Amino acid sequence: MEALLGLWADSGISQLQAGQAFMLAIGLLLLYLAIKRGFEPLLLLPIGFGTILVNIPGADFNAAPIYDALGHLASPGGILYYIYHTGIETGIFPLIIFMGVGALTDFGPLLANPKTLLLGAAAQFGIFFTVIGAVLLGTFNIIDFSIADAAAIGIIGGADGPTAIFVASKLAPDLLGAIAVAAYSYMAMVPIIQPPIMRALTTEAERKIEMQQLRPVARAERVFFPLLLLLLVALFLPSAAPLLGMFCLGNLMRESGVVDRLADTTQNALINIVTIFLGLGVGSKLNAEQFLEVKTLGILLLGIVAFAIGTASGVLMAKLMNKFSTHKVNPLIGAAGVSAVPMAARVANKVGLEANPHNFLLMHAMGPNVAGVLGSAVAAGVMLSVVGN
Amino acid sequence: MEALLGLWADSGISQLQAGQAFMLAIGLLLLYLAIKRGFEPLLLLPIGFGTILVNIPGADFNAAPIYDALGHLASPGGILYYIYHTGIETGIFPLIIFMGVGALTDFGPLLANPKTLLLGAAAQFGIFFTVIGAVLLGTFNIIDFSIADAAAIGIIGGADGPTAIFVASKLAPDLLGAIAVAAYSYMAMVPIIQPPIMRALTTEAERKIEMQQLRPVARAERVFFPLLLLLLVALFLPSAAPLLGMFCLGNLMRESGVVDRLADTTQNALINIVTIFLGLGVGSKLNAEQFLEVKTLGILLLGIVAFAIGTASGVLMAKLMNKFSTHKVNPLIGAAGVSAVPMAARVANKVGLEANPHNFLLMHAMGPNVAGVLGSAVAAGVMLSVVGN
Amino acid sequence: MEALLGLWADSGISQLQAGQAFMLAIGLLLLYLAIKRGFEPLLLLPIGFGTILVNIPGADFNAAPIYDALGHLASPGGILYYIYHTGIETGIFPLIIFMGVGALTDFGPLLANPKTLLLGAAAQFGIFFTVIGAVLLGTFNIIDFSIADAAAIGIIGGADGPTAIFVASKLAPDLLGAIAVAAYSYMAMVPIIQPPIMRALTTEAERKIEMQQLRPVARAERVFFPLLLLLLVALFLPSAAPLLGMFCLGNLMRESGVVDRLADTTQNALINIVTIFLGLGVGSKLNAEQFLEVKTLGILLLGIVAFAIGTASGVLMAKLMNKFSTHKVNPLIGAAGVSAVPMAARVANKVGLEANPHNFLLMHAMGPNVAGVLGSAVAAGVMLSVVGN
Amino acid sequence: MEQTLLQQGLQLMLFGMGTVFIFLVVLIACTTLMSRAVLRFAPADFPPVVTSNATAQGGSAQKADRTRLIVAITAALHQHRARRDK
Amino acid sequence: MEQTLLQQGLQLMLFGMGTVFIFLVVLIACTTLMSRAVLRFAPADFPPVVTSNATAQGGSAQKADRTRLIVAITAALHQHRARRDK
Amino acid sequence: MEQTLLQQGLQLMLFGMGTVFIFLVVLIACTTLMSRAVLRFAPADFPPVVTSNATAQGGSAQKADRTRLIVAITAALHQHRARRDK
Ligand code: NA
Ligand code: NA
Ligand code: NA
Repeated sequence: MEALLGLWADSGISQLQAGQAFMLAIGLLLLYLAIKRGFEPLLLLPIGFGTILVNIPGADFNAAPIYDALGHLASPGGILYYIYHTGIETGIFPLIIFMGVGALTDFGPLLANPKTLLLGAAAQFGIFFTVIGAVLLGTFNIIDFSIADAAAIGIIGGADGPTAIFVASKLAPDLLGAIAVAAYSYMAMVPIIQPPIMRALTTEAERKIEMQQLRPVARAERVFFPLLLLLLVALFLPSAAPLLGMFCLGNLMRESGVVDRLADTTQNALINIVTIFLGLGVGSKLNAEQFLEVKTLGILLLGIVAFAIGTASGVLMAKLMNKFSTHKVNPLIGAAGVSAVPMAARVANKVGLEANPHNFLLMHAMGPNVAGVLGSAVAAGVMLSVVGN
Repeated sequence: MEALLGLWADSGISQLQAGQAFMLAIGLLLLYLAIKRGFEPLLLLPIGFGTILVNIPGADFNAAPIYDALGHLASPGGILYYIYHTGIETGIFPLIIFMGVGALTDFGPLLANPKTLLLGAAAQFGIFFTVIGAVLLGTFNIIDFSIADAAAIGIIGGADGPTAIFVASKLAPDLLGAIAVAAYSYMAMVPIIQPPIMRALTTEAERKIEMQQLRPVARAERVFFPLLLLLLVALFLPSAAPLLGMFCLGNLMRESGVVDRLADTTQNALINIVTIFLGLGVGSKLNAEQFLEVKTLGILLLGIVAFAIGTASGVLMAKLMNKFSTHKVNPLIGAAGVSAVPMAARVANKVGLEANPHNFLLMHAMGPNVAGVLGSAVAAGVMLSVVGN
Repeated sequence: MEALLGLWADSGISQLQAGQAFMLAIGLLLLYLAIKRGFEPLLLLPIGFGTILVNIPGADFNAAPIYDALGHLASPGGILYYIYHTGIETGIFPLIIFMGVGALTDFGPLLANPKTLLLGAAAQFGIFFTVIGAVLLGTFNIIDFSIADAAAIGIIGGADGPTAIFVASKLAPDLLGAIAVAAYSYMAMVPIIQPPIMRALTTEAERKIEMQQLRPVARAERVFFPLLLLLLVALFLPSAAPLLGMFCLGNLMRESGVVDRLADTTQNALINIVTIFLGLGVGSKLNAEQFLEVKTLGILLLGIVAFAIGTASGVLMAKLMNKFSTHKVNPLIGAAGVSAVPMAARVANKVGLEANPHNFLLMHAMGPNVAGVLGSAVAAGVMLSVVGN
Repeated sequence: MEQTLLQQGLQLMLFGMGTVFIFLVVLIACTTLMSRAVLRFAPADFPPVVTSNATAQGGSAQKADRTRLIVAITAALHQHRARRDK
Repeated sequence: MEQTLLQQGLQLMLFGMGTVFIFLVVLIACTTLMSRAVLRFAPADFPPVVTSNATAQGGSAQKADRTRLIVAITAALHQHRARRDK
Repeated sequence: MEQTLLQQGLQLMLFGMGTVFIFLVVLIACTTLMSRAVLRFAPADFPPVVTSNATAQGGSAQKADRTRLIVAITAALHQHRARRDK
């Protein structure tokens, strides 16, 4: 009997080690994608490295600290434990990153052509379609997803890393690793995923549409925009206030022109420091128990569907807008509405140049591109308020 | 009965919402002052933004985290909760800022003319006069201030943000928001508050006094000064050691010349990061319950009195010194003793130029200006040791 | 009776104050060494300053926070308490520093001549010889060192600050202050300690040996090296994974070339911020009770023995290698194996130039120099796994 | 009566997409009004350069700084040369 | 007997202002002595430039860096022109 | 039977030095193999400059940046002068 138990334990351990070995390989794969293929290296390098660290048998990077009866620290926790629990579980790191992204975002193209916000709205359909996909997998008992899981998976379609991490850390912390990896990987793969869909849904003539040059934008407009956005969030969508509030703070620091030293630090030292630790913390969720699940396969599958549907929705919305407007938009810029800033805008530009070598869509695509960030933050707010309790 | 209760609840909520709406307006006002009027934007922009965030109904920026019976996080807190409780309640953020201020402070003018320390001492009379003012309001039951409240309000007269926040967080955390807003607003309004007082208390001839050029200061003097100050604090005033100790550390890093990379980071990335979070944390105390009190009116009133009395005391002390010294000082530089670095020194310079267009007082005013920082830190130490228990 | 008790209490206090006065002098001595003598100022300046702060009677920099029955903060702790307990007791600060050191380390010279890793291995003999020294002091009841104390003291011989602090914080927190001070002081004194030993153990002819110019190193080698190191650690030495894992992360960020903004922040703002707080936290352990012990004398004595033995072992290993290899190494570079980067490599270069003015050993000595960092991290891993439980 | 998972998902989709669209439509309206107000009341406030993607997300301020510096140096050299050639 | 609030306030004022003055007077005395000692024992240690308000609180090191750089460039151009004009 | 302190110390020394040597010998072997593989499969990947101690521990990236900038300016001036002298 004891021998059997020992055997079981052994195999249990060896099975665990097989899982860890596999996860070490996943970590190396992420590093390969980051370093050699240039897949969102700022995030995937720390995530991949964190994946390796957390799967080193016996290194205890994720160990919780142990306190004695008097409350003194008997054994300190692993560094990834501290990073995850202070920075990600609390939501602090994604929010600081979002402040930094706000400080790096130029709303000029959006302000010059605000109706492109509609493209950013339409592309969020990818999110909710994916929710339905996950729900169907759950309903038919293929994969056991709850509604909270489905919502967190859907947000991959937002193509926005901090938003996805923020939502997943609240709604489905067990799936956080897979969701973050899917989000960043597919964001990096936007140049592969999007063009076929864009070409399939547009005619050559549509892709050749040249757009009017954007009007110059006054400084005051740039200053008022984050405040306007903040007030609308405050009045109508408080559940999106953490994400969009921090985003608006970063953008206001950037545009106000009176706190340049704060904006500069936010765009550089602060966002860089937090990015490293956010990546490591996400990596700490890529452990064998939580990642080597059939759910992960489902997430990877649903994630790419989300990107595809979001791209298609953006393009179709642009075509719809052209039916009602005299100022035609090139439907390619609709694909930038998924966000994945600034990759998706560059893709729109590139596909546009293929059809018309004199047609520079980059600045036009930046409008829906940043609109997509707002759109998915709004969607995140809805999910947190509907599913979060 | 139930209908009545419901009505009461409703009105309670709507009343709360009126308060929050009012506080949102206060937040916008602070942003206006910071961005458009240039009122200490480095602090008032984050404070104003934090005010807006914390008053968004239902956004729960100040929510405390909830743990389940096993000690696991059931619901994370709001980001402003974490900022306030880790950074401000503990005193860590104001102390780090003070270290940064030390690293940015040039004691050269003070070392060239150490007797200007007396001006920095005299200007602290504004602090203690204000304490008496608050005590009188309490004694005659006009506003219910305790002695701790009075001390915290008095420190507004120190014209030094981190000192005021540090003291208020220990002695009167409920009043912290109003005290910080008063301190920074009046510091920004120094060019309006001080000149009439300065002109009223000086003759044209006094304002024309030209001062000898400051002697050059040796590097060794600059290195020894923070150490000397630290030792005097250690021996005579340990309650001021947290503030002045961190200040001296920053200044020693700056002047020692051997840790330039640390001094540089302290003056830039570190102080900038902490400034953002300090401002947000202060803003989190500007919620309707704590701010919409008659006490706030009292604080705003007493604060401006403190600045006025401090200015007057500095000027009068300079006139008194001239009675006993052959090296005359221009009494205008006494007004710089309130600190509000470097604004008050610039005001002294400007008012001096009006009387005598060839009289550049700026460097002479920097001595009392930084002396005022030391003076109010000493006053803070006294208050913390006398009232703090 | 009461009078006697009072007398005892008084003398107890005055005795304590004598200890504190002595520690204030130690703090000033450290500042003198840092500023005037240039002894590792980046660490010894904050450590010396922290020493002064923590020994100010009544300033309570080390006070623990007090919570009331409801869990609210009744009295905040001192800033050094927070720094020590969040950053050093948990191991987080030394690990972040190690990441920064990794981002600053150039493995090029090591990759061009990997057999110099043996020199870095040999020099770690200083560590373990010192362990035996400490154990003998314990065995003969001269000083009451436990095996954990002995291991923590030995690591001084690693000549690597963050490694020493990390190990001491886990194995012998009471000795942390003395160990860190000994480690950094002796690292600064490497130009005094090493040359006599190097000259005594080598002949003039050996010191004149010129080494072949190092081959250029491909970028891919630099990228693969930290990954290779990480995998070997993961497979064979998980107890060294925290230190070497973070080191490899920093180095990979540096060499991968795809996350330059993260590497830059790691090398500058992040490492600088953490260095200040690490130094202050170490200083907080230099209080009279913990430092004014006969153990400290033992640590200072054993520490210098460790450096001497390490230097000798490195030189002798180089001579041994020359017996088996056709490519002769100059045995002076063996002394650089203790690490103390980059001081020990410069010392090797200088002593080499004395013997042969055309013999530039600096780049050759950088190989064993960084190898010594790896070697002592490995030794630290062994100690933590053998003694740590 | 319990909702099925599918019902919950469909509700989330309808409510979510609805909110996203309404919110962004309101934002379009308010932004347009705000821009008009700005252009009417503060028309002189134009920046010298239109929006540039160099400063969009991902571009670092340092890079921009260096570029500006190189521009400045080039300009200085040009000016210098021009003066010399007179 | 309990002190009134006013008594507490007055005591705080007297004790506070007294401490501020005594502390800063002692600091004046020690600083003066320290400066004299420095000037006697290490007189050669003067910086090239007197204190400047550019480095006072609020001035950023980066700005100073850029200024120094521009100065360096200007100097380089001047030197160059001077050499050319010979 | 309890081990004496000295026994523990000696064991720690043997096990420790053994581990250090074995680990670093394995690292030498793997590094050498890795370098050979790299040089065989990706030989063209050499950096223009050999390792320099300027970038070793302690050197700051900012300093390097400034140096590079000064180099750039000097180069610009040289080029300019060369063109002028034609
Ligand atoms: Na999006
Ligand atoms: Na003051
Ligand atoms: Na070493």
